[in-house]
Amino acid sequence: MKLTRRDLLAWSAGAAAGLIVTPIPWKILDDTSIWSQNWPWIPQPARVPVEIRQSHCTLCPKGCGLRVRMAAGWAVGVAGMKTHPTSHGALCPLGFGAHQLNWHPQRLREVRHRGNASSWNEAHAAFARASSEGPVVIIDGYPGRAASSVYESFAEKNHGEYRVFRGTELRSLNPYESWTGVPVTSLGYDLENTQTLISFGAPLLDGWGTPGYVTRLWSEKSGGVDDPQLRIIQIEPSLSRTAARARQWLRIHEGSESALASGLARVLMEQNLVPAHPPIPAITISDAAARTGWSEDAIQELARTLVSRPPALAIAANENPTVAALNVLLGSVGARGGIVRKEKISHAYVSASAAISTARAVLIDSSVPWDFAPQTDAEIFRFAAWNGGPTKADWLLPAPGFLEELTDVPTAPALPVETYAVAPALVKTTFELQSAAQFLVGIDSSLTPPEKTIHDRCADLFKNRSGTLHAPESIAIAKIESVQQLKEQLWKGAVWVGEASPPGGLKCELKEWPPEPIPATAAGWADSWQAPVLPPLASKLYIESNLRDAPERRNA
Amino acid sequence: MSARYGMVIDLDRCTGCGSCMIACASENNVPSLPQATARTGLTPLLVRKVSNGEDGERRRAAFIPIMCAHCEHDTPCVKVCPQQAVEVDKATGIVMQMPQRCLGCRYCMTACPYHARYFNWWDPAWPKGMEKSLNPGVAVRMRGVVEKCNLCHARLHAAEEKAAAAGKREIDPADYEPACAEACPTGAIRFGNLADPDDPVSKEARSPEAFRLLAELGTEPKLYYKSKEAWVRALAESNSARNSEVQHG
Amino acid sequence: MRTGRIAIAFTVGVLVALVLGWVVFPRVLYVKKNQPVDFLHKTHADKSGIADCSECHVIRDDGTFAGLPPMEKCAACHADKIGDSKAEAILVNNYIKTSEETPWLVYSQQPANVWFSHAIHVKRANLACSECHSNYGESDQIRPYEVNRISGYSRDIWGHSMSRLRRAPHEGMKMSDCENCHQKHGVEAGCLGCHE
Amino acid sequence: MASSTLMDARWIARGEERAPLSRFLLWLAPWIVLLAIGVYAAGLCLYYGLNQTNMDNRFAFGLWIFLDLGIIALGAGAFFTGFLVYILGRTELKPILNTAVVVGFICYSGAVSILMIDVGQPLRAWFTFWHPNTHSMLTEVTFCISCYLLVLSLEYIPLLLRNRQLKQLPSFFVFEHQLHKLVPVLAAVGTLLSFFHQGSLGGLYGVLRGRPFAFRTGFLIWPSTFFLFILSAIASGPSFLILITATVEKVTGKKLVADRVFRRLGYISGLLLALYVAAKSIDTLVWLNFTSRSEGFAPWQFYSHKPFGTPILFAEIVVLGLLPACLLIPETTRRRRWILLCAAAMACSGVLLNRFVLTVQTLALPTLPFDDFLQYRPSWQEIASFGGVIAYGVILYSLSYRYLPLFAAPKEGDPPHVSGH
Repeated sequence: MKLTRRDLLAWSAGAAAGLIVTPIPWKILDDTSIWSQNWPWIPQPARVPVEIRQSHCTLCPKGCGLRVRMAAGWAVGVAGMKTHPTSHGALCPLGFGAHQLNWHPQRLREVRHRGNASSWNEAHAAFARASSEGPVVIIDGYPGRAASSVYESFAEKNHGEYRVFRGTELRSLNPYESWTGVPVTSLGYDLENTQTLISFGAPLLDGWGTPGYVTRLWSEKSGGVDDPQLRIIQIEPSLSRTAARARQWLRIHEGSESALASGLARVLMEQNLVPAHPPIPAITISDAAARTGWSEDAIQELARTLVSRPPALAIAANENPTVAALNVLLGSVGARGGIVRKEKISHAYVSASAAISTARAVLIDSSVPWDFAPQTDAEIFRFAAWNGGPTKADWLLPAPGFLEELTDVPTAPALPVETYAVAPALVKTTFELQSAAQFLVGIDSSLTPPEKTIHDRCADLFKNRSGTLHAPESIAIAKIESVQQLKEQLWKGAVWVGEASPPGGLKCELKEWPPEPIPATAAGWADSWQAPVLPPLASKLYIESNLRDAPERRNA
Repeated sequence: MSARYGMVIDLDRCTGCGSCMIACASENNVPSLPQATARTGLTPLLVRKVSNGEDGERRRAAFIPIMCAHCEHDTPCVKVCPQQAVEVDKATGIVMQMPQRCLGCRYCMTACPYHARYFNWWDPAWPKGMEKSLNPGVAVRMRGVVEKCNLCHARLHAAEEKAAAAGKREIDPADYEPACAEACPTGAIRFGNLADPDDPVSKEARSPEAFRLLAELGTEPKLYYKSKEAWVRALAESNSARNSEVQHG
Repeated sequence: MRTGRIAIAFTVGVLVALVLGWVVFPRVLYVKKNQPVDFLHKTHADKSGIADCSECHVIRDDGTFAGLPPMEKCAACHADKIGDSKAEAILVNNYIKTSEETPWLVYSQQPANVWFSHAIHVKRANLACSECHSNYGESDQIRPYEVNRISGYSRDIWGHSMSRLRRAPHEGMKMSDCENCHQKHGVEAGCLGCHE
Repeated sequence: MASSTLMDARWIARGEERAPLSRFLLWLAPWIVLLAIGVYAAGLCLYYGLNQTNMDNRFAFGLWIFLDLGIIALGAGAFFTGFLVYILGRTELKPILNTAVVVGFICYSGAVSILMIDVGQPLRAWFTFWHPNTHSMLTEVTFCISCYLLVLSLEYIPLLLRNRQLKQLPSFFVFEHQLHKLVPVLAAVGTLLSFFHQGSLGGLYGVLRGRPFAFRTGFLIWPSTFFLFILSAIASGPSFLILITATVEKVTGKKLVADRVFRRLGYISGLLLALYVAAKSIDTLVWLNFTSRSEGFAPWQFYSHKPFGTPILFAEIVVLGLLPACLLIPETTRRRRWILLCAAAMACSGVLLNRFVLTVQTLALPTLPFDDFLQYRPSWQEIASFGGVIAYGVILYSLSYRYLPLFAAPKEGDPPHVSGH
């Protein structure tokens, strides 16, 4: 029997008819659609329970309180700690993506020496040799930590130097340090009591200081309030975020902030709006008007506004002695709502400048901004968690990233009160990391390791019996029963807050009206951000939307 | 007891910092792809910068967070979806987008007057290892589907589960707050149950200060705004984009 | 004659398709995998006096479901071998001594986009485990895990019956099965209720 | 070569004269290239996803939706001719019927294939049938277009089976004959389905409450665009058939259809166009004065963005609507072939412009007070897929023309010219 074409056709028709009543077409239709809902190249989150841990952000010295969602030993989400006494549940926008930073493609995962892979042993040997051959300069971007004390002792023992890189908030306090002798780390702005706040370009509502501290005050006392108890007057050449939301935005010519401050001082003195009579600035009101692009009337009106609702406080974007002198004139130094001294006086740190004359080696802590490039012939040991691009450093040493090491969190810059908190190592690490402090302790085992220092500091806090623990309910430190209990609380995210010091105790007189500084501006968090890279999600702000301009330095 | 979740956003308190946008993306496992642009990126919550159109020192700016308004009546996206991938949840009033049902026809995107819906033009991807940082409560969407604000429904799930375990039928309102409201450093974004007359947010939504964008379309959005600044309110309530100077850059 | 021949060819075609679809296809579509350890629920229920599923499959205080018990739970009794079965040796040597989690294959594994709350179904609705999981707890034989080659789902989601017409009462965990049960109990969940 | 020519000749209908195979292949070659590029582009879109297009979150629909709406409107000639011939008994239009079926099949299958690329997850497209949302215009469109494509296939198959070689298979012949008897039923079903999906395509935009430029009120659940789309589609369909047939006549150099068939089609097209223009004008006035204002939008603002000014509205209604209608209705103008063809082309362009305005302008216009007017430029992949569909149409039509009796004179003598309306 020969099969014909006709048989084949009939067979095919039968097979097709039969196929319809089998699961084949229907199951394939169903399964392929299910496959498209779960196709395998898309990562799906692990099915693990989520646990909430409280801690502190250590990416920059502002120490905002964190509420971290943890799953399987990894951070899977970050939010602000609502009960935090200074950051009040706020974070900078980048903080919300910080848990992804540890996997940033630019993460430093191995020791690198002049562009080549190296090892910790070689780095140790190189640093030990260098420190035996000559002085070592250690630069810290986050003073006051237990790690900082390691650097200080190392520098002291090895005839080296310990220097601190100051952020813009600290730099704005520099003039008072030189006039009063109180170190900037012991000075703060008492914004809680300020009524009139005149900002010379400081991005007050855009990440300045501890973001939550300022924004909470502003939103409670000013934002959308008819009769604000805190009036922000923003002096700035362009309509910044702060200018947009300030009570008043006063446009000014680029770089004429100091001229305006001097002009205001002149009006205050000439019209006897303030009692003090320090040296009179050389600039006349008409000069100031010409420089700023304002009318003389406008300057006079602003001067009257400044004294109409005391206390008034002027804040500069950067180091600006004329703005500081204006505060002296307004009587805001050492007064409520002005510049205050914290209870505990720390000692002054040498400010780090780029020029380093004589050193055999420079060690830069991971808290120093990536862009800080010392001009020196010395061998540079650069600790960093992320590689921020081309660098002059000889050694790149992978430091712990976000929440990867135990560290303490001392008072944030420019806060009016002392605080102390601890950020334990919350997340797992997958490769070999060393912080600069561990590195130094590894070289000189007689140094006190940071863990020991943190324990000692807790013991001191317990002994002193002063201040309050916020954990999250407030507990007076006197009610804490043991160092162990205190430590437990701190490890769970509690914050110790010192007693507010009484106003006064800060005397400041001007011998001469300060000269105008070279203009320097500050951007918002982009400038105070200490990490060399941004979390990938930051692209939502400057690429996937038009909300912000892209920062100049960006590593995709 | 059926809830009607909604928000009131105080524009006078919004500094345009963008914390809400990142918190939202992080909570909902929204990827940041290097290929994405302002027109193709995924921003279920988008803060837009607007100005009064003036120049020089008379220029003023404000920030308007835009997200799904969870329209209550004649919801434009719900009625156009050919395969029931969008629905108004009866119990919560949340307009729920189901990426697993969605076939990616994008009809709902053309229907939405707020442009609050986003298409996954690419498959999501994260740098190596970063998938460990994904939020366990939220399934990652594949390419070719539409997504939008689901009011952080994973948090609602967690709250419901917690209530069930404790033997309660109703969730504790303290357990359910979307990531944007939680993240807002100035408390500008406030979340609450509009069906509860005692809820402070519900009261605020009913106050004369509150207004909605494109309210005249009649879709009853549950996203309210408020502002004391006359120009902001005038701009937000005008239905016409007459002012070609308007900048959201 | 000619029509007869056509009819025969047609019928053969139908038969071939039927055999292919109902006999060959299911075998090709699903891959069988064995569980890492021959675990028997019945043995544990009978011999060690574990009376309730929730002794091992815990609903945590926050309402989340722990699913399969972690290794420590097994190690609590099986720190050393109990008896000398082959399964016991595998458990103790390969997992407990290396303190590695046993890579169990979960028959009722739902995909990432499904949100199923045990707390709501067990604590609020008072459903017995067996309502969905059948009588696993009494099984005296471990069955292989079958996975769909295309969709990657466990066969339990579709159910063993290919036609889904003659299914055991608790067979199948597709969305339509959830919907049927919800309808039966008059509980409305909406999309939001079960998807993430 | 010789043997292939012979093979080819065996498939061509007896008594028909066709160009040599080599010339035919030469004609096809560029279209095949275009189709290949189109298929490649479509493959890219399917494999890599819609990131291959230049559409974005606000311009979520683009060139392809315009293509779909456009060719489906032009393809309306298929159902409408069937309707005229079988339901209304206008048998004088029979000579054009086969062409109408082929053109319809091409338009609809082209639209469906583009739709399959245009969705982000084609593997899940069948969910529309399994979990339909009956309130969605798109559901109606999907159901009707799928069903109508099936109807068109059933109408196309008898034509296919009338091929000289296939006709020799006896069972096919019987099948063809049986199927042929079904044709009037199919025409009726096709009419019903087409009526709904043409309307639903119009409703697609008309229901968009959130897009005040497109939103229309209407009758029951149907916005006015529902009816306008039906009317404009059946007005342009016959004109498109005129254009296609005239083009084929030009290309082949043969007289295929009697002039009076052309004129009849032109007359029908003109009448319907006039009706459409009237309805469209009323609709526009209602929209300008009531619908748009009730949503709080001053309607003229929609025309304040260049290049979408009021000239477009004028062109749509007057230049490409009223004018061709005026040319098509009077016998005197219609008699001149060039006027007839120009008017038909204008009528088709007018309807295409209407589809363009509704799809593209609607999306380009701002809705929020701080939105921008948007522009979008299709990517090469979109354009190539578009071109691929055109090429597919040309190729399928060419093949059908060569091997199928598209214009075979019907044996049952032509009825006399029917006069008067």
